[in-house]
Amino acid sequence: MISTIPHFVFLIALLMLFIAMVLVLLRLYKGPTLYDRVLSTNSFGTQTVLFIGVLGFLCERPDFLDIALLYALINFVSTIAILKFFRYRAIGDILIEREAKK
Amino acid sequence: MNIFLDLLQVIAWICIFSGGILVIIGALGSLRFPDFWSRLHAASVTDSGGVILLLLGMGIHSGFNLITFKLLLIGVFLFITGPTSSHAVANAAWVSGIKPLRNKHKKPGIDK
Amino acid sequence: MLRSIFTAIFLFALWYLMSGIDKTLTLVLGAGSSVFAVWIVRRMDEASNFKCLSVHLRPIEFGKYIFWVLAEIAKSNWTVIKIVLSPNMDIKQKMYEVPFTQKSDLGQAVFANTITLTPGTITVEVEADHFLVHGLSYSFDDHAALAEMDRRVSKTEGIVDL
Amino acid sequence: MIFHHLILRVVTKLLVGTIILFALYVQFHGDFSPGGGFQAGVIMAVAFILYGIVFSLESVKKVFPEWLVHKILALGVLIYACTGIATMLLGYDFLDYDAFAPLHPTHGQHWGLLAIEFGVGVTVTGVMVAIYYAFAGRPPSLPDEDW
Repeated sequence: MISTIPHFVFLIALLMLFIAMVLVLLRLYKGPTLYDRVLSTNSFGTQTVLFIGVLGFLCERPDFLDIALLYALINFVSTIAILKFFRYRAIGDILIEREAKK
Repeated sequence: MNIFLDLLQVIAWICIFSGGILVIIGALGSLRFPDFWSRLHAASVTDSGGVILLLLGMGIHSGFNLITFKLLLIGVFLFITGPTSSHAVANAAWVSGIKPLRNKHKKPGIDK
Repeated sequence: MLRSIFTAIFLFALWYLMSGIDKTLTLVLGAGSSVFAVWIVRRMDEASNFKCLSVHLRPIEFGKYIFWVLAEIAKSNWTVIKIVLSPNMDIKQKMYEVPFTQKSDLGQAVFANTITLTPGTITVEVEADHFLVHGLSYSFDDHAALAEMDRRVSKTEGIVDL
Repeated sequence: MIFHHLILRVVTKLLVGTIILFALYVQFHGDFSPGGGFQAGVIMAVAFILYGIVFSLESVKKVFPEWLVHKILALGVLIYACTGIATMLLGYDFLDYDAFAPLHPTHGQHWGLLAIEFGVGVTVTGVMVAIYYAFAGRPPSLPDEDW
């Protein structure tokens, strides 16, 4: 009896994380500015890390924690890369406008 | 001894449950808040409180072994990178000229 | 040199705790990997114009600081949660400047990241002698709380110099 | 100009060594836990890409020069092929790892897999860093200090 409770608790935690991910995706869809979208992508990544960890405990395969660590790493680097890329693009647009004026 | 271990398990379940609730509250806040700058704070609830409670719960549940160390490593990693990436988002938004709302009854939007 | 040796030992300990396998081959590979990582990091230090990160931290003070930060995080989480769940969200946003007294780059980064980690305040910009901080529910006490945090971070900076 | 991106630079300096170690950990534990050459190569490349994004492209090119990237890219395939040819020279089929330890086939499999995974990891690192250089090497419209 008592051994089925952890299963249940992890299942509930997965469900909660899933609801939170859906809410954040709604913000990603609605977000008026680019930075709202980057922010919600970032917190979606954090929730995915937690999701993978809980899933590993639910399946009794703690090896999943390596994948969670990898995902956290890629999430951080991709956020920085997206921000830098969009900074460049904005400047590129201004350059294109200048060339159009010529 | 056995009762003590059972008590630890119950604490672990409470931690995981409340961590899940904190993550939902963070996501709800990022959906409800009126403008970008306040949404940043809602996302940081997930980054700090939710991460601590969920990882603590999983760590207590697994007992003390190498898995606990890996969870600690994930926690430290998220604690270093989470604030850094939200600082990067805030800094990029500030440089590109998104200003906070002065009046809370104003419609949300971008002040250019 | 001492710094490289300490970094290599730290990385090897990390390797051992992550793998937990006692076979000779794995341990040799781990030692080789940590030496390789230290070599790459040294090359990176030499290649950039931002030189070596100087580490001035007192380990015991830093441990105490972490526990204090955890308590702060709990308190400020509660504040933000109340704002999220209240029907009319009582937001008083304000940008304000917070001076810092840390001398090393690492200390300043620790202070800035701690400000961001506690929900309710976010470091937006780093200037020459102050941070620009955005607060969610601003009150006049925030200045005192952040000055307290600044004092505690400065206390963790110390003599250990690698 | 250090203070504008102070936090990013300090955090990158702190993390890069750990990321490289994590890449090598995933590389050499391919047979105990999920992972292997492909993931390890990507993580290793991520360390260089993070350094290149936060600092400048010139400094990452000083650490990992462009000619070395192309050499390393071919070296991985060479390691892979040489493992296969070595098994053939020992009188077995192509990539039949039993050749390395005929008395202990399990050990032979272990050594062979380690060599193959190493080749794959080296090639993937080279390809990822080469793609990053090709994308980032376009003429910049803004000096690197201003973003």
